Amino acid sequence: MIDWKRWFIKDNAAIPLLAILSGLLFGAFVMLLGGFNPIDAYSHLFRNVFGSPYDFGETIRQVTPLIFTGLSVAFAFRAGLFNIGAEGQFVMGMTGASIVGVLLEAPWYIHAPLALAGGALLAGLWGGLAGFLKARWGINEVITTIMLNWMALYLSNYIVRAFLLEPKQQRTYLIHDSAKTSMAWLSELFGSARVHWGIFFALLAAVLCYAFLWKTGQGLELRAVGHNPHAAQYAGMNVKRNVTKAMFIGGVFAGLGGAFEILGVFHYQVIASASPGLGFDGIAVALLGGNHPLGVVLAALLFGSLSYGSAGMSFGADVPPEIIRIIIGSVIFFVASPGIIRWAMGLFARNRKRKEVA
Amino acid sequence: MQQTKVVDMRGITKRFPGITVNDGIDLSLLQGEVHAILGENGAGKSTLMNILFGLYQPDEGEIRIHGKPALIDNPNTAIRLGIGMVHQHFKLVQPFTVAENIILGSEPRRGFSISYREAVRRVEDLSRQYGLNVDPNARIEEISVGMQQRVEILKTLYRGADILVFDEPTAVLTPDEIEELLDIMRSLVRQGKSILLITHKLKEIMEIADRVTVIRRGKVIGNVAKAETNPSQLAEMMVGRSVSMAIDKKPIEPGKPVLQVERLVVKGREGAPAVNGISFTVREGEVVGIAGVDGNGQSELIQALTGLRKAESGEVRLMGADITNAAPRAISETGMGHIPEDRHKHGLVLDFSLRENMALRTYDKKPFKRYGLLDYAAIDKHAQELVEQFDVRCPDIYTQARALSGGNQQKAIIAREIEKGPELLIAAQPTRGLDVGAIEYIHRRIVEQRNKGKGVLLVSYELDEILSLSDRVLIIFDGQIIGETRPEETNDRELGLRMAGSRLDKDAERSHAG
Amino acid sequence: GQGNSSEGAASPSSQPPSASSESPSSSPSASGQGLKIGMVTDTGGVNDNSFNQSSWEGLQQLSQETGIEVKYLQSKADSDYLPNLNQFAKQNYDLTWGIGYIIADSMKLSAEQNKDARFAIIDNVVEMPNIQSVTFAEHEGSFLVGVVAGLTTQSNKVGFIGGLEIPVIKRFEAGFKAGVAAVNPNATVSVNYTGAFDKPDLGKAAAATLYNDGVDILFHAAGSTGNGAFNEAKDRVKNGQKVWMIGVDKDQSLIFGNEVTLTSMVKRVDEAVKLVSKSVIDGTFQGGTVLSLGLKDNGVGLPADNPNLSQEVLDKVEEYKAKIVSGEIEVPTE
Amino acid sequence: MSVLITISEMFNTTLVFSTALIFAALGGLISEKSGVINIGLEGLMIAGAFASAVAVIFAEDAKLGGASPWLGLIAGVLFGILFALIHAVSSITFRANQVVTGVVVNFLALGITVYLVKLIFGTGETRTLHHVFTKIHVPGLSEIPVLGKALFVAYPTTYLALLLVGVVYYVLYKTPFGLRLRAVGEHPGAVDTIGVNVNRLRYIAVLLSGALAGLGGATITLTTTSNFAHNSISGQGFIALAAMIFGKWNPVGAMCAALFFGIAQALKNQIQLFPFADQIPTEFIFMLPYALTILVLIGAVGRAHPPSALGEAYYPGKR
Ligand SMILES: Nc1ncnc2c1ncn2[C@@H]1O[C@H](COP(=O)(O)OP(=O)(O)OP(=O)(O)O)[C@@H](O)[C@H]1O
Ligand SMILES: Nc1ncnc2c1ncn2[C@@H]1O[C@H](COP(=O)(O)OP(=O)(O)OP(=O)(O)O)[C@@H](O)[C@H]1O
Ligand SMILES: [Mg+2]
Ligand SMILES: [Mg+2]
Repeated sequence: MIDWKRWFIKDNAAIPLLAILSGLLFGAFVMLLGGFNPIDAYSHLFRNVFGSPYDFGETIRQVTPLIFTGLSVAFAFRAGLFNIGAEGQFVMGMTGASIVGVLLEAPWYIHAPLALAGGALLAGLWGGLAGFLKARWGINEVITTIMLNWMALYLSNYIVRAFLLEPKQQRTYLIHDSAKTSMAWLSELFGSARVHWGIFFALLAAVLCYAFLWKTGQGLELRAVGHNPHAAQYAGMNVKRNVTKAMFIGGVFAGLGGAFEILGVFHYQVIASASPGLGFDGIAVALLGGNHPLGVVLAALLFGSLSYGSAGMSFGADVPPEIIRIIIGSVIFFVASPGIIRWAMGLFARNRKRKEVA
Repeated sequence: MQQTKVVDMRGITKRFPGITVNDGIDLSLLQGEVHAILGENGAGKSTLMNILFGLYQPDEGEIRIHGKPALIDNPNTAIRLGIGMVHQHFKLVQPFTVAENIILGSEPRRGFSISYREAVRRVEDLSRQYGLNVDPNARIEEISVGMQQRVEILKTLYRGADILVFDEPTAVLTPDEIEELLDIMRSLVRQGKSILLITHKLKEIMEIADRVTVIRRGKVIGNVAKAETNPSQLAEMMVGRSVSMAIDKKPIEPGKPVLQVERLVVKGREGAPAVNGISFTVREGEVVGIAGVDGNGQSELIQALTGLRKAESGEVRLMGADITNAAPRAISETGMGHIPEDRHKHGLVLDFSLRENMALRTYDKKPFKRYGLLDYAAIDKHAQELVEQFDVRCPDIYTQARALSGGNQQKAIIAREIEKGPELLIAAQPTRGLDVGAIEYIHRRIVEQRNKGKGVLLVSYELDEILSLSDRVLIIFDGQIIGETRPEETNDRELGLRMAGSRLDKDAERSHAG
Repeated sequence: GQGNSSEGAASPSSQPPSASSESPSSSPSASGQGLKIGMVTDTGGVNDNSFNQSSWEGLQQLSQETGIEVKYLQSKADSDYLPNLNQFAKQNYDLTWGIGYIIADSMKLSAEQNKDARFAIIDNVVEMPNIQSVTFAEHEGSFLVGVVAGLTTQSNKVGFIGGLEIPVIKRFEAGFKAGVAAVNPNATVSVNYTGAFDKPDLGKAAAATLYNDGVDILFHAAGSTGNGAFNEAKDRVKNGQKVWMIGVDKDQSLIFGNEVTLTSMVKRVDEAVKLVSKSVIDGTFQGGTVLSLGLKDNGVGLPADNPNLSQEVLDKVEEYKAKIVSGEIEVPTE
Repeated sequence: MSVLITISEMFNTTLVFSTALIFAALGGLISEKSGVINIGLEGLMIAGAFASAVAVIFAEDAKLGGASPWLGLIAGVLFGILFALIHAVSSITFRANQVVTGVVVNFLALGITVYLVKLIFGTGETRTLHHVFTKIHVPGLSEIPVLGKALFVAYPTTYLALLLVGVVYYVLYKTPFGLRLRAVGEHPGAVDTIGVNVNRLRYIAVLLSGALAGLGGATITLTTTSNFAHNSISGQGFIALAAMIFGKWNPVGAMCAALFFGIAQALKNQIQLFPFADQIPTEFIFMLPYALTILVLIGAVGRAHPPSALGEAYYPGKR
């Protein structure tokens, strides 16, 4: 027989599951305080994610950019850099894809990859700029990425407005069909949900990210720089180049996320008064996923499902969607503080023992 | 003479997950004595002292202070009981001044504010009373390691400690500083303090201790009075076998030059030249030792040679190739190995596994990299071989470097640097903080390199080490080589004088500045 | 000395806490019974003090009057529009509103995927047989508040604060400028864009800059960024400086008080929503058409109550209104 | 002369804009000086903004009149502390990663406050407050030409913020508490081994940080938005974080950095008034404050040194 109690207390693999459970319980508690029925709410949430092929497809659509931005943040983290700038890089990725998608005409097998590359490149440069500023002048990347987020928003708005705007609209022309990365057959399968090639690329990106970091020499360099730049320099690694490179690649990940949003989901870009927020969510995803590519994918799944499902919860059970932020926040809280769960489990175990004795 | 036990630890047992670090240890400290504790790296000495100081709680056992049972559950209690500890790794706040570090926690006040004037006055008083001679207004990051240690001592005295614990105080000191420290200890004992001293250096024990307790693998092996023992007996008790410090150094005729340094100038941290026109040569089959007091340009010299710091002018040639201001990797590939002074900062990525650390310099070379990917099979094989060959004690090669003891960390670095077959090996403080067993081993490895016809450049503050390993000794002072000698033509006293003759001026300068 | 007259009106706490709302109190006319109308907000949400809020208020009123069931879904991101619209369409709602120009493309897709469903959109035109589009001639209303500003300014300097420089906001600006110029050629209009619709701190800083520059009347089209501008105006008024704000979308004097709110450029989104929604009840829904509401339909204009405007000014406003309605004056849009 | 007046008025706008940033940056500073990263400033500000709005509404309903904004300020402080407690418990007691728990604070603060607003008021945002702070003209001083307009016409909170810069400076650099706090951020082991409780100091620092950031949030409610909505705080917390780093972890530096952001914003508005502004796309003008910041950082000499132990949980006995 499996010793469940030991498994729960000892095994670290159980901690994330318990954390999710605790987060959901806390969410239920908050709902009860507000006079809502948590069971009703959660069943609506669940149904909104898995209830129909369409919803499931849209959940995937929601998850996709989160994987990209999560990877972006996690990758930089591995090199010892805190990339708050995935948001801006994501926006630049959108813009790059829009530029290529709208202005260029080419057969699809050239156009779509080129548009993706355009987004990835622009975003990579945007991220790399923060890396360069750090490498060259030692400017803290937290400041520069915060600043670059705003600049990305405005620069994109300018590009959209000045070069790509459809008259009388507040968005670009639609991108050419040849640049789209939507997948008709898959979309069909999911009741016209906007699933697109992005999800496969996101999973591929996670695999590549893993392989790069742990299976290549450059990845070893990056991690060494992240853990101990002095030792890395001593061992002959170029710390400055690695810092720039890490931010560039981080930017590429975020940028791909942004590019796929344009090429796969919207097919146009709007003049936006605020950036979409997926980059900031990427920070939470990365942290929730322990800055590991596999963790990022799982965290993005959780995060994306919860936030997509929240609409069903509002619709069906009238629970304000803010509850989802509370749930996600508390899940991260519990994941980050396994001590709390162990402590609670300890209390639980002790109580049990006492009862057994009595 | 009737002496009372000021500290009496009985049956102290401390377990960490998986190991028993202290196993029923008995230890007593008499009023007014210096009691040395000796043991291999990882024997459990620091742990025992941390228990006495309230940082850890023992699982079993009892502590009596001045005869009264004491429950020491945090450092505060220890301090109240009059225990002061100078830790193995200093507990000093680098950007703070000496006075600030000393008064921290019990600050003299005026109203809501700290009275710095009062603080400085008290520090000066104490410093004078014990002959410590520190400048209260200097910043920790600007003063020498020896001075920092005095600050640690002052911290305990300021809190009124009469039981002082020194955990490996001399590992980081220069010979002069060690002498001064021993003087300070004597003065402390004269003024009624009792001292527990952890050290790996048998010479110091013979010089100052009254009694010695030897610990091996968490157990007390023996307790002897200094008068009734000798260094080789102590070493044998500690390691469990006889240790020979004699080195097998066949005379070799030095060959072609390996390293040539010409009029090298390197700037130091403050921008003034720390290395000021140094020239020397290291040949095949010789160990060149650089002797000097800490802070005379040794670190900057090595950093410039290894590509970690920019040379302002001059030239460095390795195997005839100009490597002045070349990148560390290029230098390494030209044929240089480097055992760095600070193993935690430069030598290892502590969060990496041992196998990755073993490949830290060569991961992008042939057997480890295939089709652009790391070949972990090859990396593992390599690491495994090194671990066996160099006797690095670790659970396995997947263990984090952080989890190794200092001695084994050092062995791992040496293994990595020697294995790549460098024409020149630069060894900076290669045995700092290690036990005699480990030192013996590392010394053998270094001499082995020389015997194989390679060049070795050795930098050490440990004169014994310099004298026993080197074929030639260069004396460095104020960024310049001020003399050269041979071990057989000198002794540590003379060498010490030649390096330190100028040290007096330096100190005078400092006190003027202060 | 804060006006408490606005207090009751400003706190719409009569709304239920949740998303959906039926009318429990008044006994509705049976005509709307059994019909369901949904509404998808843009990311501003239902409490944006702007068109989302107006629309929802319109729907709620309609629900009380007719007994239809109404519900809204708030969009957290642009990507939510489509699933939210589909949510209503798939639940067989009789009409689904999309509030805001930005929803247009999503609505088009949803309308293609759900050919039987009916949709209506505010502020944009989507040419689909099952979508009714509703637009407003903001420039015409802005012209009128421009007239007010031009006649009221003491310093001959008035200001305009915009959110983003996008066509719809440009319409506000152009209309306002034309209105000012029509009645007061000596007056200058200083324009300041803040770059955001949701940053009151930027609005406040922009207003401060303009007021410092000598502007005494400010018209804003910047969403809740404008709240900061109102705040600055209020503060100055309390400190004895004579400055005004002109509100947007709704009668903002109800929120910020008559001390600072000279008048507002009201956009009757609520009326439009009611109008189109009623057409569903009556069975006269006209998909594929554009309902474009200007001055002549009272779709835009000044609020009914204007305690701060003299009869003279009001007369002038009426005069220009007539000219615009008759086509004698054509208000520029950019 | 008119240029001078413009500058003095610009500076005044700057002061107002920067006040909340100064509060929050000081908050972040105290926390980070003790070695605890505080990326949750944004969330703490949200908590403060929320609490102050709710408190003022209750106070207004209780007819407390002019006292209301002050009560709001206090409520902001308390709520800031409450949310900082989340950060403290998880990152200090349970030694969770400080960046992660900061993100948690940001998540929970926005979620919980908007949720509460919906529960309490039935809508997504509070009504508009009537009793908020108004600028005070310091008698006499505000009459001084140029300077008076720049410095002596401002909200009480602005003066409070400037005062607190001094207070924080004094406490950090002149008092025993400050010495210990800074020591904890540099070397917790050093503090522990002299018998001072590391975790208690860090708790105090993080809670103070919550109080100050809460003040910052309350300031925004009580001087800028006059209500609380989900977007009342939109990025100021992150800008404050940047200001703290920009100011090299020094209270005066943080204040200067906050003022710099304010000036850059004011400049952005001022530029639009010049005739040549028509030639510049507005987006580039919007970018100005952020681009300027980066440029200044490039020009600024000397690296900032964060507290050495920043981000490290403290394990007693660890070396
Ligand atoms: N916190 C801990 N958790 C687990 N094991 C520990 C811990 N601290 C010490 N140890 C173990 O205790 C043993 C003794 O460590 P300690 O630091 O006391 O050695 P030491 O005698 O001081 O060695 P050295 O001479 O190198 O300073 C080590 O082997 C180590 O593995
Ligand atoms: N807090 C701790 N947690 C885990 N292991 C520890 C801890 N403290 C010490 N150890 C382990 O104790 C062992 C010996 O410790 P220690 O660092 O004292 O060796 P050392 O040779 O003295 O090193 P150093 O030269 O750095 O003083 C190592 O395995 C070390 O990792
Ligand atoms: Mg030790
Ligand atoms: Mg040691």
